[in-house]
Amino acid sequence: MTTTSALPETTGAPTEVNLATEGLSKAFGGVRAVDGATVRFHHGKVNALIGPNGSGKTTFFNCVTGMIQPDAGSVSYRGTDITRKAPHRIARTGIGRSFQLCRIFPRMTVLENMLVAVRPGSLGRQLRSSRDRDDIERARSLLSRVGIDHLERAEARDLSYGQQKLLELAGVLMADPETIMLDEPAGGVNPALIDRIASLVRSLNAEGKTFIVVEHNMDLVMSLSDHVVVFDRGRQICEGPPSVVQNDPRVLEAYLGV
Amino acid sequence: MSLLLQSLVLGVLLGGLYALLAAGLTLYFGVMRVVMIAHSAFLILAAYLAWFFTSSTGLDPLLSLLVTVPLFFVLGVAMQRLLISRLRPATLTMMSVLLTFSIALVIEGMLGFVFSGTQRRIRLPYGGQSLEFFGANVAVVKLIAFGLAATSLLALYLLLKKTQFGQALRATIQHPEAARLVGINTERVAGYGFGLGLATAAIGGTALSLDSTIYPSLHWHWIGPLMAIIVVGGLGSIPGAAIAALVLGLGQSLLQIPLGTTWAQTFFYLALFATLMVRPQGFFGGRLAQRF
Amino acid sequence: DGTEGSDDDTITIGISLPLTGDFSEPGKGVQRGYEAWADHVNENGGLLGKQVELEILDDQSSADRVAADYEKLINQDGVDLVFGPFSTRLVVPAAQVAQDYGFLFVEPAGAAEEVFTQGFDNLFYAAPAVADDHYDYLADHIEAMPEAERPKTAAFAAMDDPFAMGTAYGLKTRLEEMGVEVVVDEVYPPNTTDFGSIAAKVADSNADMVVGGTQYQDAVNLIVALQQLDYQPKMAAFSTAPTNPEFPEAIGDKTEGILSPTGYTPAAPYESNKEFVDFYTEKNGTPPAEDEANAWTTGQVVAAAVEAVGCADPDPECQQQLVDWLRDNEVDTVVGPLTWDAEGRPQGAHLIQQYVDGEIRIVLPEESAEADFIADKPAW
Amino acid sequence: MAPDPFILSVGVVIMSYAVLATSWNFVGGFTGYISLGHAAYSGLGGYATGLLIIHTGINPWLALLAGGAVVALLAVPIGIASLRVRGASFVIVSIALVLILLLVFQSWGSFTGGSNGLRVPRPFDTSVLRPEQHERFFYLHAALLAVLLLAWWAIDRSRFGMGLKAVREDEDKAQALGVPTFTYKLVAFVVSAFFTALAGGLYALWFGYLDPIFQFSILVGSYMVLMSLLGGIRSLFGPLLGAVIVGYAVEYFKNQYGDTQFHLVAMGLLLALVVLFMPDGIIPALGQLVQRFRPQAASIREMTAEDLAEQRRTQDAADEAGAPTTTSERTDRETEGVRP
Amino acid sequence: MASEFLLELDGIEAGYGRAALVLRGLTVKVPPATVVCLVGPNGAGKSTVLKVASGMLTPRAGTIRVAGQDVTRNNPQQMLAAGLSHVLQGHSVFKEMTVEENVRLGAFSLKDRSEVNDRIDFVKSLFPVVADRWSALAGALSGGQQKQVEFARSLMVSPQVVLLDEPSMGLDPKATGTVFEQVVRMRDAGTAVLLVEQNARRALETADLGCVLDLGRVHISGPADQLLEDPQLAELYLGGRPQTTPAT
Ligand SMILES: Nc1ncnc2c1ncn2[C@@H]1O[C@H](COP(=O)(O)OP(=O)(O)OP(=O)(O)O)[C@@H](O)[C@H]1O
Ligand SMILES: Nc1ncnc2c1ncn2[C@@H]1O[C@H](COP(=O)(O)OP(=O)(O)OP(=O)(O)O)[C@@H](O)[C@H]1O
Ligand SMILES: CC(C)C[C@H](N)C(=O)O
Ligand SMILES: [Mg+2]
Ligand SMILES: [Mg+2]
Repeated sequence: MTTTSALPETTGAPTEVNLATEGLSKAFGGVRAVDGATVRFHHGKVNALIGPNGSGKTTFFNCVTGMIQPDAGSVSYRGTDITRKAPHRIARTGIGRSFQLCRIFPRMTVLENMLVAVRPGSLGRQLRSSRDRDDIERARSLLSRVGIDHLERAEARDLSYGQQKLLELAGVLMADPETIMLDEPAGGVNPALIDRIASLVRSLNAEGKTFIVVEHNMDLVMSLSDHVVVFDRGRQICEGPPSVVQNDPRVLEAYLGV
Repeated sequence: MSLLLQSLVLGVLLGGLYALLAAGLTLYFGVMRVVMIAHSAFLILAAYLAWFFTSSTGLDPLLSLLVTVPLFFVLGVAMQRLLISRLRPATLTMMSVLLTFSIALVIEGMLGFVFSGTQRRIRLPYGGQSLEFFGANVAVVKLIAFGLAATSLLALYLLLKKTQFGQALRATIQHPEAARLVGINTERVAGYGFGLGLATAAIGGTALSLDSTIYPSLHWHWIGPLMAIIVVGGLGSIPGAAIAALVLGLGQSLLQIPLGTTWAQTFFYLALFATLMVRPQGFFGGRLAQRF
Repeated sequence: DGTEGSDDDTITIGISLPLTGDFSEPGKGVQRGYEAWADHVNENGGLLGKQVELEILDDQSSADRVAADYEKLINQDGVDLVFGPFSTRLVVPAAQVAQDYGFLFVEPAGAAEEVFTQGFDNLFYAAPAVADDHYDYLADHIEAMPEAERPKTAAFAAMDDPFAMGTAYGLKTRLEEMGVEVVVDEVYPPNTTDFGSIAAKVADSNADMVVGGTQYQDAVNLIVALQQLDYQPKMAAFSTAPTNPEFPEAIGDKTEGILSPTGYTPAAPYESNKEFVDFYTEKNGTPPAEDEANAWTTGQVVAAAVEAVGCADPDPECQQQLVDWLRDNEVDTVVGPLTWDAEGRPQGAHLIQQYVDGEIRIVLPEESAEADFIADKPAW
Repeated sequence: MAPDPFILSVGVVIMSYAVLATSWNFVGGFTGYISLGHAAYSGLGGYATGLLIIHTGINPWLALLAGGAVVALLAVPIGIASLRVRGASFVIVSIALVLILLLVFQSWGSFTGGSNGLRVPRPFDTSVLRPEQHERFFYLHAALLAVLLLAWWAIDRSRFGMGLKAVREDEDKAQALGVPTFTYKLVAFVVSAFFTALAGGLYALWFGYLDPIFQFSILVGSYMVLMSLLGGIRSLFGPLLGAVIVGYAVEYFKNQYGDTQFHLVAMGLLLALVVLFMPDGIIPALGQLVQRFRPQAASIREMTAEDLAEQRRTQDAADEAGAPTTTSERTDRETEGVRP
Repeated sequence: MASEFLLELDGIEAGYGRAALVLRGLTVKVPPATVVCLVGPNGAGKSTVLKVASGMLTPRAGTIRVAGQDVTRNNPQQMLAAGLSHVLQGHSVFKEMTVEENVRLGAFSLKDRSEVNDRIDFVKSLFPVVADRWSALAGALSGGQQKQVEFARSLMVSPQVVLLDEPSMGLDPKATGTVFEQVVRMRDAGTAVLLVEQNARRALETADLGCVLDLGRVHISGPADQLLEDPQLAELYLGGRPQTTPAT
């Protein structure tokens, strides 16, 4: 269980860019939810995106993953432009995401929820049976890592709120994307379990996965991430390693409220 | 040009009736997520009651409203409390289609059973009378129907928008648990909402009976256009339904001049498909409307 | 079980009728006619000395059902003979079943031309004329009018139904030949209930004559819509609706001068008709209307063939003999003597009725007229 | 011959219902898009078959397949337009489609025969008598049904089917997981339309007469939904079971209340009972009944956080030592979590 | 007052449908002017406790008393009348109604207009977003903003007993602060607060008493500060990480 977060805080080596946006904007009526956001996330790192309620983090996620169409600006993923692509295409380029207002398939069992997430692949594979032994094994091990393996036969809608969040997280991991975007993974999750999730994130990160995490739990953000981007009113106001960001006056004023 | 003017007048009058009927339909949906296939069956039921009232007492059919409106309100409350409320919230929209479809069948069957399949029409002394209006003839019965529709539509709108009952009704559908927790008697409110919808059917049916023959299976011919109207107007939006009804009623009436009756009827459905391509949530639909 | 119909002392006749659904009203009329006929036959010694028994099923006005019904009547109930259902739309699928099992198929209500173009060789329409010819006497009469008095323009509105359109277009062809200008020609779907716009077109054309190819409810609605627009034609003709006893009640006192073709009148001078009217009136309290008469006629036609050939059983040979006999012979019925062409079209003509002094009376042809033709219709 | 031709013909009708309901279930059951207007496709299939035979004179069986293909092609743009909306809007659109087709087929008399109806020539020559024809069509329908059931089963267990079910549950989420939801829906929709059209065409060949009023009727479409729901839209044999029950009920109610509209009331009550008391259908309801007698699994964990932590510590230790994460004790419950 | 507790749950057994029990003989008592905090693993049954207490779920056994009165079989509306309010977990704003309508509905059971208006001013001052987005549709707000509106809605009445199910979830640090301040204010006003939180340390810091729930039973209970210090509890339920409060 090694961790790579011991990155020097002022690294000179240029890191590879994973996800980048240029002037990304989205307005709802008069509300400029995302307002010219130009952001870079580092490849192979745990990136955090923080900001006050309503600062546009979720909308940013939605624009990046194609769930809503941005009004202006562009999104590129590892050098290729993915602006305005359909959500499933973006998902297939290797970006997986979770939702803040937890979304699961309510009338499927927990295990089925996991199996849906397996990437279908070629046409031939799509027509093959969905009950692949290896997939089921992997699903079980992920469920056990988030602590809900005992519920695999329960219908997802019968889970408690926190259990549903955990199921969603496990589902995203099941799809095995290269880049994993999590919208408040720790919200409603028991602190003891948060620790375990953090170590799960670290070990996946060590295997080469990139994370972009929106979170209000500052302890988690600070201990987990390599790089933090701070949003306010739809645009980046500051970025850098946690220790730097934490003490930036703009962040203190806009977010931490001191 | 008198034909054009005449068609315009007819279109507005027809649109008014459509508007009232569609408003009821959109009400169930907007506040209860119920697709009420049986709305037009109740409409015909009300028309039958008006006819029965007039043919057995000889009084004006409008007087039957005194009976049918409260009756339908109570029926609506009962229907919501005894039937609709038993459906699971998760599948409410879908299952309500089937449940209300079955209610429509029962009503149609009972009407046929009791009144037979014969076409009925109320004979009114003023049935063929008309007023002259800039060279166009406005039938008295159509004018009454229009007035009835417009008044009840306005009343309905004010009730839902301006009263606490209206708010409670909307809260109930959007999050029943939370509504209960703020102290709303959700069961009663949902029941009243349904009763209100049916009461509009009573008024609409009576208005309809003034100027049309009725028969048990007539309701099928109303469902299509009404459904099209509420989708074009935006599911759940009463002003949307009213405006769409007027526009489509007018459009149908005007298109009949060059196209003939049959093709003019397709106007409703073409408008429906066009709406889907341009604005799937309908022209006045709420932000979240297309989700349902 | 299925053979109870072949008892030696009864002849079972299978019939499917639209007792519910769109055609239920006329369907019930036909039922009354059939039942009256059967009672009459049984009271008068039966057919071939056997009692007649009717087996009537309800086809719910659906083509699928009507075929299933005849399938059941012929195979499961083992009927000896079949009679036809009501309405062109149901006659065609029903006739197919009868044809496949080799049954004679005499029907009371498949008047449209297309019934006779399907290649059925067992079918006979038991009424004086097919739809296209219903207005023949009216056309003759207009033709005979001095040029100046003839209507100059005519407006047509017909329901999209083979029968209704058949009647209206039969007349339209004739009028056009005479040089009458057709200014409106509207076809509306059977489910139309709002006639405002159609009426607006007709009224706007201000045609001298309006012709409705109608069934029932559409005619009532159309007429009221025309009245609302204060359109006053000189001649107004509608098929079937005005002959319906409910019609004057629905329209009120505005019926005067309305024309309609009919295949039957209780006052018709034919030999068997008086017996029919008396028997029927006694049984039902009201004199028979057209639907009842057509049903009775169907009975008479089949009975004539059965008595002449001397057999009535489902055996294809017997049925074929019945068919052959009808091809070559004339049958006297309550609507007059009937003969058929090879496709089963009757060779007679419909009468023209008109509301005169609030009563529907025969006005054409002159030899059968009960009242004088009103050429200039009073305002409605 | 054993069964009398009438029984056989009822059998053909029930089979035809079963084929229609099962076809419907390709979109209704998997994706949860309830179409009350599937009569549009059976009607189109019937007309396409009939018109192809009449106008091109090709072999009736070829016409049937070609008709199905034509309808499938038509279903592509229709699907693209109507699958844009969900839930109630979709239901309404599907109803509108039937009504619009009814108007078109009625009015376009020169091509479709209009309200005069259309007679479809017999596929077998006249030496095949009606009873024998019934028998042949019974087996033809049964064969088509078998194909359908096989296809449904294959999709049900495939990843494609899993994707469709995900669409039914939460379309946006499915998309975020990489399921090309629109394509999946469209494929299911077109497959369903194709099979429905084949069913319609086969029926047209058997029945021999098409009338727009009955072909494009909401009632027919609704029966498909009723039958599927009654049996259970999530079960392979649900629609078939539903079709047998409804087919029988139609005959029965008609026999009982034939000459009044009461059969409609009976049908309505039957439907209402199903919706109220067996919203998932008969097959799942029976399944639940069986479940009732089995011990219930607890929904909450039977281990305290303490025990869990203990277990975890040992497991982590094992992991560290390089042991595989899977324990052998697990392999015996292979697919328990997946519903059949 | 007949009892020293405002809310008493005694020997509660409850579960969903026919499934096995979720709560297995649970007892929780909340005195006036006290915040009792429930913590526990996901799925332990915390929300279920609140649902039982507010009448949304009828217990299979046990009694519920509010201010000494037996209210075991009351429905939510009657519970509200008895002086108990419940803020749900997750998101329960009325999405297609405006923020204003949402907040006003919070006072649905109040008749006094001027009191309603006073309270509106109060919640507007607490949560800027409520004032800023007063006539926006609630469903159009961000997740955290919705939670703020919801909490504001619950502040429109001041009942004797308040049940809060993870009120701070999804809130930014500022808003979290406001929420906990309000909890304290309620307590100071004499209200009994039953608080469920996964932000366990912060919640226990605010609370007077704590209960750790596991397997549908109260595992440990006691004064909140004592629970905070228990190292084993820290590892199992509160998260092992040392607290790093952001620099001020
Ligand atoms: N569908 C929508 N319609 C209208 N406004 C919207 C919509 N979605 C978001 N907004 C507005 O856009 C802004 C940004 O919202 P967003 O959900 O992105 O915030 P967030 O940073 O994720 O906040 P939180 O921390 O509360 O989750 C908010 O002011 C919100 O009200
Ligand atoms: N509607 C339901 N039907 C069946 N089981 C349910 C239902 N709701 C909850 N459960 C089960 O009951 C148990 C307790 O649920 P509850 O929501 O009370 O947990 P919780 O302690 O609030 O958890 P969380 O911290 O995740 O919110 C869980 O194991 C859950 O799976
Ligand atoms: C004259 C009528 C009895 C004919 C019938 N209406 C038909 O459709 O053919
Ligand atoms: Mg957010
Ligand atoms: Mg909870």
